[in-house]
Amino acid sequence: MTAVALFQSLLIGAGVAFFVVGSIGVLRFPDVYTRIHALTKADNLGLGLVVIGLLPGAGSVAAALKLLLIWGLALLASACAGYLVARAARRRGVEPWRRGQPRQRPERSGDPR
Amino acid sequence: MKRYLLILLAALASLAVCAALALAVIERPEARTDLPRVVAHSTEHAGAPHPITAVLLDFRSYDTLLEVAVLLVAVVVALALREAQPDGPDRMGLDNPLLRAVMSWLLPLMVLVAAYLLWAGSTRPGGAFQAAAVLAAAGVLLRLAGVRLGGFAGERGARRLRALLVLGPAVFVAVGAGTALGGRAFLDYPADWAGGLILAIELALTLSIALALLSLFRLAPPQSDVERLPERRRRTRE
Amino acid sequence: MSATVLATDALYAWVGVLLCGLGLFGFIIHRHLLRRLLAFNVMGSGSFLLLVGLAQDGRGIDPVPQALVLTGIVVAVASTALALVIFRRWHRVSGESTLPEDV
Amino acid sequence: MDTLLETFSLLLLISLVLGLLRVWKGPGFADRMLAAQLLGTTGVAMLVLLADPLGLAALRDVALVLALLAVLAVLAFVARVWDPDEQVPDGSENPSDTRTEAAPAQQQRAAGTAGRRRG
Amino acid sequence: MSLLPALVMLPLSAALASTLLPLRWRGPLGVALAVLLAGVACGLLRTVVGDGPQAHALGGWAPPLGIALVADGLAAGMVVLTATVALPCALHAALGLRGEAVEDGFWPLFWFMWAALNGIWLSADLFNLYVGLELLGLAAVGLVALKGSAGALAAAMRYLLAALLGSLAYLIGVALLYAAWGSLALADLAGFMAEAGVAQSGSLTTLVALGLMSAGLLLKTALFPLHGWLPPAHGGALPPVSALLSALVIKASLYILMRLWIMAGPALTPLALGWLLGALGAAAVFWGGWMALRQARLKHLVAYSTVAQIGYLFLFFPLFGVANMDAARLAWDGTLLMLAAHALAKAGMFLAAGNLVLAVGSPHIADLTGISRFRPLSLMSFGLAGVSLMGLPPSAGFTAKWLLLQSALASGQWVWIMVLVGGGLLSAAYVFRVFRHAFVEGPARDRFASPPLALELSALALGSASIALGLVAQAPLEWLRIGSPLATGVP
Amino acid sequence: MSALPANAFDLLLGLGLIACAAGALLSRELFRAIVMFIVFGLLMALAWVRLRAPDIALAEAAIGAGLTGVLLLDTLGYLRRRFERPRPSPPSAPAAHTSDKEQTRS
Amino acid sequence: MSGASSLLHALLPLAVIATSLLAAVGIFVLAEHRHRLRSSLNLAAALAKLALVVWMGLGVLEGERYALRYTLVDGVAFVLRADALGIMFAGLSSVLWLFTTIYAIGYLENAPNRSRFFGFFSLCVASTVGIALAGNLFTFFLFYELLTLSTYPLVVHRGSAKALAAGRTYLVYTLGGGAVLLLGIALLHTLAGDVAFGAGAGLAALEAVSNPQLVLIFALLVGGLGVKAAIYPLHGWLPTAMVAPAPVSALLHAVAVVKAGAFGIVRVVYDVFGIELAWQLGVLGPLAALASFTILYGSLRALAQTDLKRRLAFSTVSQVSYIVLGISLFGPLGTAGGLVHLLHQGLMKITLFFCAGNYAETLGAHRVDELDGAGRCMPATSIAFTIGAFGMIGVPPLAGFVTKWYLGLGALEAGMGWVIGVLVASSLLNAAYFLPILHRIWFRPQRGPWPDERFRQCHDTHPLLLMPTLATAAFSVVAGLFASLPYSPLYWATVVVGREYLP
Repeated sequence: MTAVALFQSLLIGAGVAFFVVGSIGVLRFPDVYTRIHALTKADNLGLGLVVIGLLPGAGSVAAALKLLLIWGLALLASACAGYLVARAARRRGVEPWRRGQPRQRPERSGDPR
Repeated sequence: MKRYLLILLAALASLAVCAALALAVIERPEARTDLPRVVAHSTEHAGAPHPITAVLLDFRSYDTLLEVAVLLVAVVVALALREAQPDGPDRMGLDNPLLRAVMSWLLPLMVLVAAYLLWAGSTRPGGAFQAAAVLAAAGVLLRLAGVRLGGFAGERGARRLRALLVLGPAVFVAVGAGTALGGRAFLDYPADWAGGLILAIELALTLSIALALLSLFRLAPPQSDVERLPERRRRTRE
Repeated sequence: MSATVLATDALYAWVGVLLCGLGLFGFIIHRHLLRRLLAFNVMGSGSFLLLVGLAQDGRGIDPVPQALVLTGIVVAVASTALALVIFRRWHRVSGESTLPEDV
Repeated sequence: MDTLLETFSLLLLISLVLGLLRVWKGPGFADRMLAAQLLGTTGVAMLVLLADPLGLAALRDVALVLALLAVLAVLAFVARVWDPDEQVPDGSENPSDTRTEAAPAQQQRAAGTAGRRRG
Repeated sequence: MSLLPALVMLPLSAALASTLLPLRWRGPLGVALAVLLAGVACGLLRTVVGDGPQAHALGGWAPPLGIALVADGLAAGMVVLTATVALPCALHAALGLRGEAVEDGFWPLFWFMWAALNGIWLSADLFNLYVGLELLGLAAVGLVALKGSAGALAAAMRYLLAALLGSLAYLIGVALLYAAWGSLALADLAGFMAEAGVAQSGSLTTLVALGLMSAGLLLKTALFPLHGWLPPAHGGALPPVSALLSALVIKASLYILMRLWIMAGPALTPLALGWLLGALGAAAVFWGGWMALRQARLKHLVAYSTVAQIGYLFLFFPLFGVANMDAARLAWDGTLLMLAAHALAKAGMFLAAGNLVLAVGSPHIADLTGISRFRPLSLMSFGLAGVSLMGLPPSAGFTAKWLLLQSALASGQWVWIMVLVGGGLLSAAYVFRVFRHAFVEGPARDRFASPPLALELSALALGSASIALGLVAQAPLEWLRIGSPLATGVP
Repeated sequence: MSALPANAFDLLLGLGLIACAAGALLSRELFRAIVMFIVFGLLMALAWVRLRAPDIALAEAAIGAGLTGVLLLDTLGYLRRRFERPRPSPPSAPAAHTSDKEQTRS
Repeated sequence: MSGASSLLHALLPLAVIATSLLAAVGIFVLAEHRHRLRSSLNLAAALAKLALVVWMGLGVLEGERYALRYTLVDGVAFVLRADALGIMFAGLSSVLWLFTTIYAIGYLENAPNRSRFFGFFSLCVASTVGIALAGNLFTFFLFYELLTLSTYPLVVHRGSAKALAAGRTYLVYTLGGGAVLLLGIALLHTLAGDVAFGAGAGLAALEAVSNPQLVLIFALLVGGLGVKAAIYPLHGWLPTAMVAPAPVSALLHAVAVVKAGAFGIVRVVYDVFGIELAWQLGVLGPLAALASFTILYGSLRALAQTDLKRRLAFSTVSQVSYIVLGISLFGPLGTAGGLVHLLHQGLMKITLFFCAGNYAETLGAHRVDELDGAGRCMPATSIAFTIGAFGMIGVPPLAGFVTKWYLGLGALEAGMGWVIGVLVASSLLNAAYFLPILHRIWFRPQRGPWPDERFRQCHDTHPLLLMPTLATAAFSVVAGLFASLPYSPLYWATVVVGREYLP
């Protein structure tokens, strides 16, 4: 394995790790606001590292640009999503979690008829 | 009790279907034709080098035409129902400065990507439908962000919308009729023209499909067309 | 290819079989129209997987079923959208999300 | 290299399935939606990773489209299902689904203990 | 230039045009184009009768790569039947829906439906048939939903679910068949299957596929236990829509089923599947008749009558499958004549029922009191159609029933005789139930709305056609055999 | 190109597909069902990739994960907005209901 | 035979049917208030039909052949053919239709729904003539069912609850019968193909067919036809159908429906099976027994009726079975008796129904006991009634006597002497239910005012009602008196027998 390849695999590995960590975070964190954190970290960093790791093997400039574009879009999307959800949650009066509260509340069915 | 019976019935039915399918999958024989090879061989003579596009718009173009018709049927019904009984005034969507900023990036990109997919379609994966879906997504995004698609509002807008909706299949049929009148089989493109014709059809289809998908979204096209039919009496039957 | 190893295509064909069964199950047990539409879509996806998976198993890429599935997806989307349009209208005039049972 | 990438994508798939659990568990609407968003990005990463090993350059296009449309679902969710400016007719602020979350909040407010907020 | 693509493309273009055109032009355009299309249909029939079966490879690509349109006698006959039924319906709609809010959606959907029907009759490709089925189903659902009332929407939704499930089952079958044989062209498949014979491997896959496809098509045809969606949809729609749905749309899936059955021929012969379908048909005859007898609303009575009449058509399957050549020929003739008779009669009956309902201003049969004096023409059309449905001479329904009876006797399948005879009596019971109310000379209202004469005439034309066909059935039946397996000698 | 043998990735993806489908179909809560379905669309796109059908994957990504999800969510919101009323105050529900109807007719 | 002539020969039977068919269409199209035009159309059609039938009848006597054949579907043909028997029945229908039409025009003056009535009336006669001229079983069945359809609106014409109930009963019986008949015909068709009438005992050639199968077919056919012929126990519809207007009753009882049934049985026994084969199968004995039982049963029931039309209805049940009885007697004389009764009973019974209608219309008298002294008020009608009644009883030299005489001879010829007992008993019963009526009409004083008097002074009734009544009465006298002359009903019957059954 060449140095570049090693470098690539390290970067990609780190990115994947971020994703795994993000997933675990989403799973473990107690409320909406904290989960948004986990999500955005995974998105931005994880995908970013993966993309950077793949850049040397992209083959052409166009492909590399496309990869970067994907990352940019993902950044944009996750930022936007995080912002929108957090804002909505605030406006609806969803209170942030504080230490000592139960982490997950019992589930209620909210189906419309 | 009735519920459990229903579940039992459903389970039995789905098990039966699964079992039958499983048997069919296991027992299936070798196919007698090698269609992929035929396709690969014929793609050279088709209007598009990408085999799937060749199948969709050349070998089985008739299927594609009917498929667009299916989409159009759904749209016609949606428009008819919407006009006969308009949705009540509904909130337009989420108007938010950050969202606007994001959209000012996203929308041009979406149009660009759609164009790219359309262009790429003849040589590599992509094509009219995928491009149209991205375009439609752009429209939906606009609507969700509270932008009125003013071009399709009012009576003239509605007519414009319909004209664009019909454009794709109309071009398709027109090309077919042209080839037929030229003494060839229906939709049998002349060899020199095949690529161009396919591209033209795809272009028109993209517009129409995108608008069709957008029209199926509840708030689009804008529903100010309530006043569109002033001269028509609204009788309720039944 | 040895018979003991399941090919990718065959695997997805089997998944398609299961999805068909699952979708049918959901279609029967649910009365809520939105859920029935979900079930229909799941079933549809299953049949698409079956179509491509079976056709390609042991034979390599076959563009014909792939093109058919593309057509099928458009048709499924159109059907789903039409169903949603009618469903919303029905919900509006009746306030119900299910169909009356007495037929 | 290809094997490695495939392994990575398998890891991503595992992480995706983990995220699936959050979609299932909820409990709020927003939790599910966010988890789905994460899954979408994971999917993008997987597509990007798989493009080389499968020899399908078009997967980057798929990833591009996926990333491009990622915001759509969340926006639809926020604008339609979980509208922040929604006026619930009879004054109570939330439809029933979010009452699970709103109810303790209201209690807190009533007790005058609305404190600092995190995030 | 071949007529085959024109038969699909003309209505398709008409659909596109009527989406765009101003409202007031659509009706006249509809009638004019319907006349044109009827002419083209007759032209096709003439060609087929003169020169034998026609084929047209679309795009210049021969199957299995491309799709071919094929017109044998059966397909050409169905095309002509479609035009015959649709033309009066177009007339009825052009005058009856004028100024209604529903007219906006009606014409495009009408034309899409016609395109789909012609597409199905002429298609010789499994997947193309699927797309055609979907186009037909969605257009039909849309037509039902157009009225926009709660009842219409619920009926449309129910219909849509049935249609979707049905076509999905069909699609799965297509997937299996493609996997098993590697082609989608009906002719290829028929050839392969005949070559492979019954015993060869793969027949199980084929059987499962055909079973699923049949189940889906049965659902779409509304054969007895799967008929639940039909009465509300057909009973609740606008009169021309009901007429088209009952006369033609459900026949499309039946037609495909018959094509599959003929295609698979030897693979299915040893099975009792034919008997199963026949038994279901028999149950449909009695159940539909019984339910029709109990309906309070006129159009629902007619709709249940459709459920019953479909049953007769399924006697084709046990009767056609027998080794007895005579019986098979009689079953073929009888079923197709029955199909045509039902199409004409039921369309006429729905149009007449629509006129009666319009005149009375109430959907209930009990409110028909005294109508015989005021709208004799509509009642007469109803009666003429009823004669054909009851299978009384000299109607096409009778001739068809006679042929089926002969077939049942020739093949020694006595059970179906009771079905044919008993079903006829049951239909007489519900048809005359309408007349009983119409003939009451009670304290009836003196004021009835009067529909335009053309509405009554379009119903009368269809009703009379269902009678007249019985008298001139000989030549059409010969045409229908062109290119059929009967022509080659092996059923 | 001959068929590749299925590996752990395919197996897990298949399981994920089935789990998502089951989640979409068996979930008691409608919203969860819909989100599950959106994820199902995403996994379908991956499955098409594994079947070497990038065209379908593209379409599935745009439709399954994009537009269908939006359509379903929109419909869900429509249902909730129109008729979902807090349960403690039943009298208000019929009143709102009739006013809706009147709006329809006007 | 030249081409034009042969074409004419083919079209003539069709023309006979078309006269009333076209009249029906014309009447349906006419507006309700155009009664003058409608009446003219009706009469013109009736006269035209009569003329055509007479023309054809003379031709048939001279040995001309009139036949039309049109293939409906493979193996099934629509055949019209004029033979002596068919002409006989067609002639009866045409003559009586003329009179009934005149009568109906008078009877329904100012009544509602006349357009519908006369339309179906014409359709009804068209189908009757079709039955008469049918050249094979299939064609026969076609018109037979058409007759059912066209008579239903006539039966329910009044639109009252009673009429509708009667219509329902009528349908249940006749459609049921039709279904049985269809079954029999279909079965026969698979065995023997298209059985043409007059081909000379077509089934006798069928060696391979087992007897039980033939007996079954015979039972199905006769069972199906027996409904319309009102053979016990299938007669239930006939008395209830009496709620219909008098001309309809006259038509149903005298000409169209019951006669169609009886005529059908004649066709089945002679033309389909052939009398020899029927005799060999042993089906004639049971048929004779059934007919005899029906004769007695109908007479007994008639005795118990107080309503005049119901009494006449049961009398019809009894009388029609004379025809069946005559057919089932193995021999030319019995056959002649049966056939001639087809005509005689028609003439007599239509007279009686016209009279009953006159009484009801003029005096409002429906029940027997309301007729006291009617003879003084309506002498002409009453004379006609008397003639009809005596004819029914079989008083010589009236028409009914001729019938019974031939039947008696036929019974002796066939060696079935017990039939004579039946004839005598039935005649006594006839007398028992007709003579009291005559007694009331002529010898009882009027019991107070009539229930519903139409005309102020007693000078009988409306001429349009009276004229046909007297005409048919006169015909029945003439038929009896001059039975031995050429062209009399008996002459025709013997021609038929001589020509077609005793070669």
